Amino acid sequence: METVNDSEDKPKDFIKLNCEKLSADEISALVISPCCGAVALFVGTTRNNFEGRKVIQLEYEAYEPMAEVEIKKICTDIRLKWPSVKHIAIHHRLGTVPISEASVMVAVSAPHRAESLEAVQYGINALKAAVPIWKKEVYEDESAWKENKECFWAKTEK
Amino acid sequence: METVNDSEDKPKDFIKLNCEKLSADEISALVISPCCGAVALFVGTTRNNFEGRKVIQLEYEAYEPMAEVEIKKICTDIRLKWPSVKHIAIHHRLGTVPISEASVMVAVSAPHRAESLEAVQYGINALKAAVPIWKKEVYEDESAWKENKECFWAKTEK
Amino acid sequence: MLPVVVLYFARSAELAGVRTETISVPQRITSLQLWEEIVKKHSGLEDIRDQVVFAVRQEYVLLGDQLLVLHSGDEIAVIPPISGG
Amino acid sequence: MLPVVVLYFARSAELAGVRTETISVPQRITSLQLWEEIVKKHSGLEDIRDQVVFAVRQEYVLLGDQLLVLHSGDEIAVIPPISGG
Repeated sequence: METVNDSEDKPKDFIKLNCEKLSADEISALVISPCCGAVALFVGTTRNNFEGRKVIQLEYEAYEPMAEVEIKKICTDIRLKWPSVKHIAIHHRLGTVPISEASVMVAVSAPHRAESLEAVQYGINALKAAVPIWKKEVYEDESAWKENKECFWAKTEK
Repeated sequence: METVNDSEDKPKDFIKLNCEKLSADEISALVISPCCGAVALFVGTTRNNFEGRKVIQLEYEAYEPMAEVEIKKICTDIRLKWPSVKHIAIHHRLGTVPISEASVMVAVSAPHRAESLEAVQYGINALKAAVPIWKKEVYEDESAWKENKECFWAKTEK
Repeated sequence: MLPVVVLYFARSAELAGVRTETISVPQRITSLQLWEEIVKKHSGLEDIRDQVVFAVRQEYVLLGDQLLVLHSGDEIAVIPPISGG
Repeated sequence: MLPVVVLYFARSAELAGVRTETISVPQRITSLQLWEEIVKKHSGLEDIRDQVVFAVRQEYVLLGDQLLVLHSGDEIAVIPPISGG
């Protein structure tokens, strides 16, 4: 039986940055709403190679308080662009992330699927462009800090 | 340590239709690939109301063998449209689905996020247009078979 | 005349009062004639004439002049508007 | 002159050899002058001059002629190209 009143299910933003393994079930459960038929989720996972070089693991660090502020801005922007969006959750893992595990998850619930999918796409694009988080790829013999091509001030070809 | 060879991780389609509760963790794990950085997931959940009427629960039935054939066609179409897509998983729950639980999940992995998100959107749209599955909404006093507006032969305004 | 298996789903099952039955039909028949044969047995289905399609051997077929060439035991489903997802 | 806290991340932390330090700077200074003050202390940072921006009180500021009006204890971060996601 459903007891939640729609009007009580106020839109909420869930932001988390820490070293714990991310969970698709957990983030889906956070955003699911009885008045919404759609949840879209994007999961960014770590890849085992970069331009043919074998990646052993990834290490992430963040300017945590500012990263939370920037993610909060993304949530605000999503709500301006897709007013029907209900809940938004953006989780980013920090520290060491083994290959094939999730580094980031963005989940959005909405009454209809188009908004949820568009909002998730916007969310991950915006995160890559503006949230102060850094990834170091560790290869067998060395390591390298990466640059998102979306980074709004980067001038390289990456 | 990563031991999976890229070439061994052949593209696979995972199709499931049954009465079990769906799991975002399970379907994500099915499609994650060490050579892919992106997993997109769409979760369709049951809503507690339709045009202001309170929905108690949902009941789904399928023409199961044909539904599997049609879903397989969708997987084939996705691979034609987005050749970089790695794994595709489409799970649909049947029987009684309580409010706020997932009725359908579509998950796609790809090297980059745009393809994974576009493929998921195509997949859920195509499922709603062509896969022989039916939903009955059960209200407090009666029930009604629904019609997807995407259903390719339906002539109603729904 | 040969036997085919007709499957009914969702609203069509409710209106027909049956989910599976075997009927005898000509080997060559248009999909609209097949529908008329089925409605003779289950007049309640008349109501959803404009809303259904067939699946013949698991392939969609619209109601109309299309000639079906059937085989004994073929599976024909009456498919009301779908609502999966 | 007033004290501000400078934070270094990722490659900038490796080049500076430090993650946090307090430095003294004029209350009014352009972001480019601030960068030059920082490079005086950590010459290795010269290499990434074209790639970094600041975050002043957690707001992005490009290196250039923009005048910063600082307060004692303000947090200033040196932000190399980001790579989250």
